[in-house]
Amino acid sequence: MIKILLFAELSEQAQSGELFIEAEGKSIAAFKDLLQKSYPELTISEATMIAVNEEYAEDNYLIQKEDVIALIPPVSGG
Amino acid sequence: MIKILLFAELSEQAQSGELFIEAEGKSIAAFKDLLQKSYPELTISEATMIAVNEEYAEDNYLIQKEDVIALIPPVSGG
Amino acid sequence: MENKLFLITEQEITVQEVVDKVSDRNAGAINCFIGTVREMTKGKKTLYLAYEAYVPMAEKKLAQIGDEIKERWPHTQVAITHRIGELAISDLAVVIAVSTPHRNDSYEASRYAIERIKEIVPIWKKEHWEDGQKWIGDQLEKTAYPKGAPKMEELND
Amino acid sequence: MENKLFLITEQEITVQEVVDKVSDRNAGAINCFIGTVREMTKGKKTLYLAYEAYVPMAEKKLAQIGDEIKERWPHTQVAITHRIGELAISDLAVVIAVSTPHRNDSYEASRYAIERIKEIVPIWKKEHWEDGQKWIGDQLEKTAYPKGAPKMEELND
Repeated sequence: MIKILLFAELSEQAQSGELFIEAEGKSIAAFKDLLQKSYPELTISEATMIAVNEEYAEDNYLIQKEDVIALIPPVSGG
Repeated sequence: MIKILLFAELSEQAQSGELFIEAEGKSIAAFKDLLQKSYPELTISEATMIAVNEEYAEDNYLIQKEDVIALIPPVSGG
Repeated sequence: MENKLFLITEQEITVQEVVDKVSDRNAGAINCFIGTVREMTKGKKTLYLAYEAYVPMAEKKLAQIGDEIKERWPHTQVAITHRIGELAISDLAVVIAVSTPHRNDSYEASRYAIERIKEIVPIWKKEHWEDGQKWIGDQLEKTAYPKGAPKMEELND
Repeated sequence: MENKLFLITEQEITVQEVVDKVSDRNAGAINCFIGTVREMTKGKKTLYLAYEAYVPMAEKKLAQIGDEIKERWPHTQVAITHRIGELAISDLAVVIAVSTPHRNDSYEASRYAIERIKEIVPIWKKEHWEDGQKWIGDQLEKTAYPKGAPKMEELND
């Protein structure tokens, strides 16, 4: 199981700051699809970036066993 | 006699922060000429601005009895 | 660890503390940008804000912005502190300090920093108004540059 | 009178003090520009600086710059403190704080202020190097605008 960190709107929608999902070996793109199907209450879009181990990941990155994934909705700091 | 305030390089050249000169009724342009002739040690140029009563004056302004004149060499604050 | 150059904190930010981090004998200019909580936005009254961050990643991304700045404007020092948690009107949300030998660079580098923060740093703002609340997203409404960096002309709109 | 918005002082400048003067519930941004004493300029080592001012006129001219800014950028607050006397390396010579509703204006108004200071405010700097000293003049080497005000494009060189 891969650990998924949620923030802002997404953590409110999931009523939790983290989720666990079976996603090892999946590409980021496939992972986003799977997550959206498993949790339809989450607002996941083109604009939702994925971070792997605190760094933005490309769509074709393949998720590894120990990765920590974070969903990054459009940011609004500053 | 009109009171003339000097700053920076000019006050060092005059060895004083002020001078008095007979200049009532003169234009600023005529006053600059007169001052330069009376005090050849002063560096007075096109770039030397004249302030009357703490405001920059035009060349054709006529100096009044109670005016306080200041020579403003090119500024370098900031 | 409050003397980190790139810091996410729940504490009030002191401007002088951030400025002191970029003090440099060969700096002639320090630009300090402070983002504060504004009460009225387009006629709507904000009561308070809440900021949330993915803290370790946010500090890394702030440091990345510092690296990008040093590459574009050599001999520059950068420090950025962003506050999270609940903020009241007029509270300081972010303080960016940039020291450079010459003043123009300090303005340009500082402006670059705030634009990049709004693009790549995982921090989110929730507005609380009298009649509701909302997580704010995508204020820039433009392309994100998660890995690379935009050109200056892209920042000037 | 240390809470004057436009101040010439012989005391050390505290950044926070100047910033606090422009705090405003409807400001979303404060830009604070700090001019500091740089040690090396074109390979020449400065030991210290001395600033002299025609104090009452200098404060009036700083206030005029504030008025010009408010006319160009509405809903802006401005405070400027300039130090005079002997300053050591890294000392703060000038602090300009500008608060505006939106951030871009804070950068532009601040940059306008520092350029105008170098044009119209009667303050003079004397550099003291290892091998001599000199009153610095006409750093901008361009037209003075004693009464009117330059256009922004004239500031951008």
